[in-house]
Amino acid sequence: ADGLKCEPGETYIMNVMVSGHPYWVPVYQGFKQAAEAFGCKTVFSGTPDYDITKQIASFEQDMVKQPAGILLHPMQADPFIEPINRAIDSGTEIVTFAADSPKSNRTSYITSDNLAEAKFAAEEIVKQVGDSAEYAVLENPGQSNHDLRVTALISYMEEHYPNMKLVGRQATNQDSNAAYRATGSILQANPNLAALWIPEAGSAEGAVAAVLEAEAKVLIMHADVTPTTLEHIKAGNIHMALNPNQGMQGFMGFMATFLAAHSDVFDPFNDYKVSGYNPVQIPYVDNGFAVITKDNADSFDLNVYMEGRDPS
Amino acid sequence: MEDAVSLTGAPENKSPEVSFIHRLLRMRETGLIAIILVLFIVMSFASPYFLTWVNMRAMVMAFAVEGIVVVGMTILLISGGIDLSVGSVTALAMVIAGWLFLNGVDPWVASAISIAACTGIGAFMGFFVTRVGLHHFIVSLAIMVIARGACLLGTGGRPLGLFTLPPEFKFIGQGSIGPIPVVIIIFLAVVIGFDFMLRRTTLFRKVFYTGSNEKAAAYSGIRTKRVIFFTTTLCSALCGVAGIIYMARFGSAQPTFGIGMELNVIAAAVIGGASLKGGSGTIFGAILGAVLLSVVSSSLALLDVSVYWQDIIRGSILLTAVSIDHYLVKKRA
Amino acid sequence: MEDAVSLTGAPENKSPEVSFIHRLLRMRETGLIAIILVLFIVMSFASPYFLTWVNMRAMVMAFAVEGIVVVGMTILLISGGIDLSVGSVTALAMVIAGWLFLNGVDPWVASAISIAACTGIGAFMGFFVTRVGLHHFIVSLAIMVIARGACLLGTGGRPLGLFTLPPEFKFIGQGSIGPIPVVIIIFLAVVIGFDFMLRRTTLFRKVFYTGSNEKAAAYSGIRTKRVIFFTTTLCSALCGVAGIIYMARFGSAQPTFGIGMELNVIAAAVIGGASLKGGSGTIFGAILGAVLLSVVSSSLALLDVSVYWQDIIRGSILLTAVSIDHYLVKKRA
Amino acid sequence: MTDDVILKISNLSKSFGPVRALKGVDFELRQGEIHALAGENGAGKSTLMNVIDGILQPDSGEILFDGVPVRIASPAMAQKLGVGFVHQETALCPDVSVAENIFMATTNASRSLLMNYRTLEQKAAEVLGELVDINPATLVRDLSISHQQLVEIAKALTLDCRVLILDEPTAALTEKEAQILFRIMRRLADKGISIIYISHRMVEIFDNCDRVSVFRDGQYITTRNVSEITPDDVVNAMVGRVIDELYPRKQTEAERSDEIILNVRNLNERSRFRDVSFQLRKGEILGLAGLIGAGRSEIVKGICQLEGEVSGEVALNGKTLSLSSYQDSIAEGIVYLSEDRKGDGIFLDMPIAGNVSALKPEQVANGFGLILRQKEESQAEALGARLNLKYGSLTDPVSSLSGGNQQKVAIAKMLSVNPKLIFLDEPTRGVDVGAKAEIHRILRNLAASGVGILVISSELPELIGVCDRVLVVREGRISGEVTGDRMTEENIMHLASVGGAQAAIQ
Ligand SMILES: Nc1ncnc2c1ncn2[C@@H]1O[C@H](COP(=O)(O)OP(=O)(O)OP(=O)(O)O)[C@@H](O)[C@H]1O
Ligand SMILES: Nc1ncnc2c1ncn2[C@@H]1O[C@H](COP(=O)(O)OP(=O)(O)OP(=O)(O)O)[C@@H](O)[C@H]1O
Ligand SMILES: [Mg+2]
Ligand SMILES: [Mg+2]
Repeated sequence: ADGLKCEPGETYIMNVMVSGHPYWVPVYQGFKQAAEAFGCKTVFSGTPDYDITKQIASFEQDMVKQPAGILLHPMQADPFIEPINRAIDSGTEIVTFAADSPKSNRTSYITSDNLAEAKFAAEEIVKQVGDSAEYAVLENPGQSNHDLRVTALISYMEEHYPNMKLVGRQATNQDSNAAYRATGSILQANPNLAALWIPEAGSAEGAVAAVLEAEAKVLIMHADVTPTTLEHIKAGNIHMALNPNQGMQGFMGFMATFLAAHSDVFDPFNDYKVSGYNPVQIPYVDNGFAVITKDNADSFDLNVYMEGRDPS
Repeated sequence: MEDAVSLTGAPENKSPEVSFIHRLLRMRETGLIAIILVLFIVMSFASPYFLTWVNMRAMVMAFAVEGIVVVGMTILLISGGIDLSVGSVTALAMVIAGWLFLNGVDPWVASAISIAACTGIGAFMGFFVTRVGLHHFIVSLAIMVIARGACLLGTGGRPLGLFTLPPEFKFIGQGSIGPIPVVIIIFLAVVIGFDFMLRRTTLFRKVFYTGSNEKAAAYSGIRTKRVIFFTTTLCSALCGVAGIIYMARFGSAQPTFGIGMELNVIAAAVIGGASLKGGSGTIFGAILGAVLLSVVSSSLALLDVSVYWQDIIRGSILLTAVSIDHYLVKKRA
Repeated sequence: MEDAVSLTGAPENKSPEVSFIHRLLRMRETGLIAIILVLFIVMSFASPYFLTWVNMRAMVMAFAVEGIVVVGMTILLISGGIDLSVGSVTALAMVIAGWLFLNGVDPWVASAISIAACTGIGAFMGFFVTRVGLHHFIVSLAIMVIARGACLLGTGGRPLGLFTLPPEFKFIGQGSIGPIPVVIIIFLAVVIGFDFMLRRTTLFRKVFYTGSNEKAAAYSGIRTKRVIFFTTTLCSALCGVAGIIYMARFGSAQPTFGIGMELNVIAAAVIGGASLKGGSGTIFGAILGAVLLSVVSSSLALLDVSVYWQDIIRGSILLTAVSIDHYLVKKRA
Repeated sequence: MTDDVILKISNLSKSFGPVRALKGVDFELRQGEIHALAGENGAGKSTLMNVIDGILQPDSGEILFDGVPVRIASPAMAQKLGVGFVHQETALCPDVSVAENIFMATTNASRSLLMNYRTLEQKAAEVLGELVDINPATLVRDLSISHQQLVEIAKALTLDCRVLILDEPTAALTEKEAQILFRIMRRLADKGISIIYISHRMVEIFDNCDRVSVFRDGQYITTRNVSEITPDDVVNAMVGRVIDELYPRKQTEAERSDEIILNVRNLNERSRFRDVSFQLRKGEILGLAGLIGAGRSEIVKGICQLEGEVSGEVALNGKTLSLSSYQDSIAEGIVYLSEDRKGDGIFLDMPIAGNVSALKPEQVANGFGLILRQKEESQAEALGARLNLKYGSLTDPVSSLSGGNQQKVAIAKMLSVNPKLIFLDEPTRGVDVGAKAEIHRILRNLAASGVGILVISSELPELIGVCDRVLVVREGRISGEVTGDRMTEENIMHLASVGGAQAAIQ
């Protein structure tokens, strides 16, 4: 090969579940930007459904096309072990992002540090409402990154601020209407509620509507962002959002995949030749997160960002 | 196995001796009302916040908009149909109106266009059901997928922020007239209006006839296909209305809104006595069904029951309540 | 409006002149087969990868396990029932078996217990339907919620990693005999076995009688409640089997598995000619319905169609295919 | 009656796939006449009526209304032309009240926006009043099949029609209601309304109609004035031969046995019947007579545990039975043929062969419980041939058969097992004369071979013709018994309506 450059037709695929979700859009932009820099082709693939068998099928169909590498968001860790290993055996390098399959042979994992997010959120809440107040969380049981954001925040509070009282914990599963309902009830039961932590933006939209309606003074913090929550941040209804650096996730995702596919440029001091694994192993990359407040909200308008860019 | 026979959809026996109380007891809905009352009493002991005005208001707000869809679904069920696309179509209503608004159309005009579009979707389904002869289930399933796709396409998968909606428009979703939220007023108007029409107007009686025995209705000269076309269209149109109100409430249009709504809505109607085979059901009962589901959810949240137990308890209460209701209905028969 | 009458569940006219071809043409499923064939031909031109062995394998693997649930659902539909809980119960099967395994139970024993538990859930639903007299829809909706709650409770919402499952157990989910994956072999065995039984055995004939006219069946001396109890239980038991295979295939138990599966499964059966009113349907047809859905999804993914268009195209193809099939069935009748 | 032709049909054909139901038929209806249609089961009578009512579209041919060619696209259009139709199979909405059912067409056509239930029920009560005493507010699903038939008739009577079609309206009615109906028909005819009357009962045709048209195998045969011909002529035209013997020979004195097959003692059901005791002897055919709603069906269903909570003693062949379900009853060899063929007698969507085998699919299966298609079909074929069943293919759904042929399928189902005791509730409902005679002969042979036969029928001539002994039921009690010479319509009617136990004629 001619240094770090793609052969004509060399293709990299990004495979996700619920592929219509806006979260992937900036990630894929980062992926594409990196790919263009190296003259590589990219494809966005996956399944529109929340269905692991369908995602595996789409992943296997990606494999049929013999791409150089796949940046994969595995819906579940273990079910992907065997497909990932099979892909690598057939010459397609795999890197995971935002969710991992640690027991597989994927070469890298790019993600936000959910623990760091949770810790940051906890500190911010305490800074705003003091260290002896009531707070509540909405959650989405079953989705690992959302779970982690919630459980980590709760245990951080327990450990460092024992006077912070968790008074409500409702599953709203990214459904704004469910969140509207649940928040309404939490507010009824806890007139002294001071803060609300929400691990994703869909529920935040419903929660803020309920808080506004009840005219309660509750500090709302959430992860991710949507145009609506952005507006609420600008208007001061939502205090702050923590948004994973999606562009970096995609960009680094591509880099890791590309490097794995072009590992021939790298001859490290270790046993990779005899053991037969890819020499470009990057166990973990933190893509970081951005803190969105009233002041910087304007930079996070996805619609503005996407203007003039091709989504696919 | 047989579905409960709804008596209230039909005129009551009005012989003079039959007192009001007696009639109340004979009503299909009495059992449900009793069950809901029991839940209320239990809850008012369990939580001091339950019986507050604010909580009641919040509880009604939580199901009011969906309640409008329940009305449409009940009427459709009575005519013998079913609609799985309600969630997607409601979301699409938000997306269409939101998109138009962001592209400079006046929000009221945008809403009207959006409701018209949903009505069109209903008509499209009605066409496939009545002219092509497919089953409601499969047609509305396809439309459910297509409408969701259209939501994605119209938004690029990203929720549309509609923060700039004028306040007089947001008023329909967020405002109050006196102490009563506008949403609840709209909801009550829809419910009372359609309940009345369904019981009393010749037009809606045909819906019962068609659902009860399509052939018999056709033999009596009723254009049953038109009736089914009408109920199918009406249900989608009401989804459109609900979508607009949601948009005004949340100030956004979410392409993923309403996933799974269809089961909730159908469940409410069925709990309230509607038969999936058509021919019976009442708006009043269906709304009671929605109230029951909502009270249970709210109560669990209010009592801060562990998330991991909530579903189990919710399902069990549902099963118990429906069994008791069924027992009461059967006993009275 | 009327559902197509399935003729293949019953014996064909076998006067000697009626050739094999003629019989094939008269079969309910011929239209579907033709539609699927057309899709295959179009796809093999559209994508060089389509007709590869790996792609075919991936496509079959994508619906094989769900296909086992489709079998149970079809039989239940024929008897006049419906089951919304299939997705949750399948997930629960994974969770129970996984939890037991992690607590030291032999995986085969754990699987047996788990399947037994699912069968028990089916029996529980059967009880509410046949003894209490509730409708399948509402009972299975409640169980859907309860079983999902039980999944969350049993796992704390996190998938159970079962990497340590012994290889001979994983074999049923991941192994192959020759070039054919074990999953596909199991799937074919279930499909062929039940298809044969449904067409030929007196036991399953009673399922048709019951679904076709429950009262007439009772008047023919069939214990219809037992039949319905049986089909309800069987469907859940097959969910249990599917759950175990999924567990072996994925090496994990996922509490959120199978959300929305019910619609897919029912759609497959209905596309394949099963009537939601009971009394008609075939396993073969239902599996063809599943194949159709799966081929469409796979094709869109393979062609790199924009996700924003995928749903729209998928829904449209579904609607078109069902309309064509309906037209063909009607024309032959 | 005038000679003005109001409806004229010429050269009309209609096929269902390979089945040619109507082959170029002609038909003429004059104003104010009562015009009977006769023909074997499957001759095409109902099909022709469905064409006139716009339910079916003809393949070819012409319909002239008042001399003007019309295309009747729907029942709604037929209604506008003034056609009223009482269907062979009741078509009512089970979930709504009797009153609403009766005025469904009126409601549909009405310009008023709101329902007026009070007037609706009052008017319904008026219409019903003449026919039967039913509360107009009851839901139709709670009515017995014969009451439903009356509602169906009442429904047609409210129409402001010029042509009234009655397709076997009396099949489920007893003499009393039938007579009322005939009176009403005559009154309408006198007002100038034309009536098409379909029946397999020659007596009715000859007593009440002006002209009769005969159809055979989808072909029009002839139209004659009733006064000019005899029932035998009609039957001859229908079947193509004379049926010499309408009823089989009865049991002779010598054949009479004292052996008791069924012994029922003090049977009670909370609300439906009381103190029912009777015996069925070997070799005899026992009849149950009574007015609509007298409780005949209830008693029989009670015995075989199909309905109600019954107390009392039932003994079969000397052995006291303790039945707790209909399955037990079948296991003992007791079967019941339902009066409601569409509701609980047949599986409309299932193939003919599958219907016939439904009572005991094991019979057509091998040792492993596998149904043998060949065996199943030959069973249906054999029984079908015996009952003169007309069908295209044994794999066709029963819904494609004519009403009478559906009834034959229901009977074939009963005969397919070899029961010890058969209860037949209106067994020949809608069955043509030829097949009826055949069914009677089969019943007689079964009785002679030791099978217990109990027949419920609303057609008194049939009971009298077939049974050796008739029990009369009135208001849930057995009010008497008639045998031999005493078995006359008058005696039975007397016991059924006014006579008490003391009036028993023994
Ligand atoms: N829907 C249908 N599909 C197929 N064949 C049909 C259908 N309806 C009627 N037929 C056939 O048409 C022929 C005429 O039937 P029709 O019902 O008119 O007879 P009918 O004279 O009314 O007999 P009956 O005295 O038994 O009521 C029969 O051979 C019947 O099998
Ligand atoms: N499901 C039911 N619920 C309540 N009462 C019923 C029910 N079915 C029948 N009855 C009543 O039981 C009585 C006996 O009815 P049954 O059908 O046995 O009469 P029958 O003598 O067979 O007359 P026919 O069958 O001609 O109407 C009637 O008064 C009838 O209204
Ligand atoms: Mg007929
Ligand atoms: Mg009777």
